[in-house]
Amino acid sequence: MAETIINVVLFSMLVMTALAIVRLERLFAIVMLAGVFSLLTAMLFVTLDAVDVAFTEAAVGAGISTVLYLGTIALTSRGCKPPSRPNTVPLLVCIATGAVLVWGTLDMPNFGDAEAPAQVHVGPYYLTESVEEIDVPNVVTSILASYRGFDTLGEVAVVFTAGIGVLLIISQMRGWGRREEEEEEDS
Amino acid sequence: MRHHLILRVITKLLVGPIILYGLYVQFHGDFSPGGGFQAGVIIAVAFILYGIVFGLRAVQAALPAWIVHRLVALGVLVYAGVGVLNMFAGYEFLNYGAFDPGHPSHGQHLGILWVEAGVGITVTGVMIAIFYAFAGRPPRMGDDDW
Amino acid sequence: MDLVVDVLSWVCLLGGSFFTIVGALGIVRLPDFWARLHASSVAESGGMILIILGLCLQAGWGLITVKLIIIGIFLFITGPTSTHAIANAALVTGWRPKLGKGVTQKDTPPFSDLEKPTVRG
Amino acid sequence: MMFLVTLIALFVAMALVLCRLYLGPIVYDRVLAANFFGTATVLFIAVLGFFAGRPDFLDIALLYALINFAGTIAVLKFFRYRALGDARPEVD
Repeated sequence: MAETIINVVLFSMLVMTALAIVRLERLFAIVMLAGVFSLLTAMLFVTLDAVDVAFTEAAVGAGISTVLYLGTIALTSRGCKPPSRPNTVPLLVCIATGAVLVWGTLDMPNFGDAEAPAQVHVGPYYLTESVEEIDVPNVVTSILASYRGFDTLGEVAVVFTAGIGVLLIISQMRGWGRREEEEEEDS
Repeated sequence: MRHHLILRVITKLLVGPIILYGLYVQFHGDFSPGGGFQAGVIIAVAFILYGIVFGLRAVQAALPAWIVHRLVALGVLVYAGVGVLNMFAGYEFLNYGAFDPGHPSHGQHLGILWVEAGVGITVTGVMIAIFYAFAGRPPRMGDDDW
Repeated sequence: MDLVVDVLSWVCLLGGSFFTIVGALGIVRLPDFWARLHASSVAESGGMILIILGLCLQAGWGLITVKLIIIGIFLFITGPTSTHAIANAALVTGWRPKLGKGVTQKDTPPFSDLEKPTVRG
Repeated sequence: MMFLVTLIALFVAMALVLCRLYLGPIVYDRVLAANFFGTATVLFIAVLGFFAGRPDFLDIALLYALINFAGTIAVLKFFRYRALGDARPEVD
């Protein structure tokens, strides 16, 4: 009962924060609100017992994302532009998509249902066998790094690619700058 | 921030514990929540905090940009290297059996440790490199824009 | 003995809750930014210490208490530092407290020669 | 029971602070409110760990206690010097 109330309160605060982010126009205020949004999300993950996910959300949301938002604002501008065309059609599309998604959730099994497909496929195998096979107390780590090692390798490759992309676009590395200068001289 | 004595002292006090906690999360990740990704972000935050308070030049004297750029690639190399090493030892790719052939679960444990270290190195490198890239550019905004 | 510990932690947790709510009320209700700074520290230091103390009493001796104490120490260090940094940044970018009757801007010490705030919103 | 009371008190405080975060006439009000919210989050997670009987939640609280500082300092450095890296000489 108490858990339900905590979830409801956290979700309502989350929705209010999201609405405020949509409504506000000052980007600095939005950055602060986005930080609070991530705090609320981490709290929700904690109440849902997803401690590892909450850890990630805490580490990224509290420290890094604020800094990166600010860096982006410093390189662009600090106010948002007014929309150039009326946005009723996108709003309708969003509402329709959201309604379809909500309708789709009606078919999903309840939260924590033992008969749900996610609980009967490979989950029980991981939970029962990882003590024997891997002998690591935190099953999340054993799934991430061993059973699903390929997926995690892909994740690391994604992080690597994203980092390289950011470096190519905005950093002032020497090779990149030289080519830019040459292009300017050519044109 | 040359005049902020309080901030400088507190930052010096905090950077060590943050890195220490990051290492705890990294190497204790198989017993408690956490792992390479979280640890990488935490360690990066320590350097970012130092860079914010003491300036980009000070943090780049401690951790030069070229080292960070090498770290980004090194992590992926460690991760994939563990897999390839196992292939050469006669196991499947990313099956950590080669670390301790006689005792499979020990091998798994060691393999997870190495793989998580690779993840941590890449994430640390990427986060710090992005911060260097953002902070190294002069701000575009004019004074009227402010 | 258990009863004493329970009563003590009830007192600490209730006191901490009270201070936190008072601080939050102050942040909402007080008239301007400089007054709100004071309200924030009531909750961030006073309420925090009491709640952590109450939890420590409930946990007994062990690793959990050590972790709680570490959390308390770090919050105790970073909270006032953040508040100091916020106040400093606001002052330097040109915000001034609301002045009482009979006090003019000349009576307050000049921290910066900025006339109007440089950061809005 | 005592943990539940503390959780409810923290919820009330968070809701109040959210109001200031939405209203906040100047940006420093919002920074102050967000800072307060961070502290409240640390306490919330710590108390929730005791309430749910899982004290390993404390690791997350410890993480927030260490890292929230970095975000706040980044915002303030940015407002004072208009840059994240080295300050421009005329502003310093």
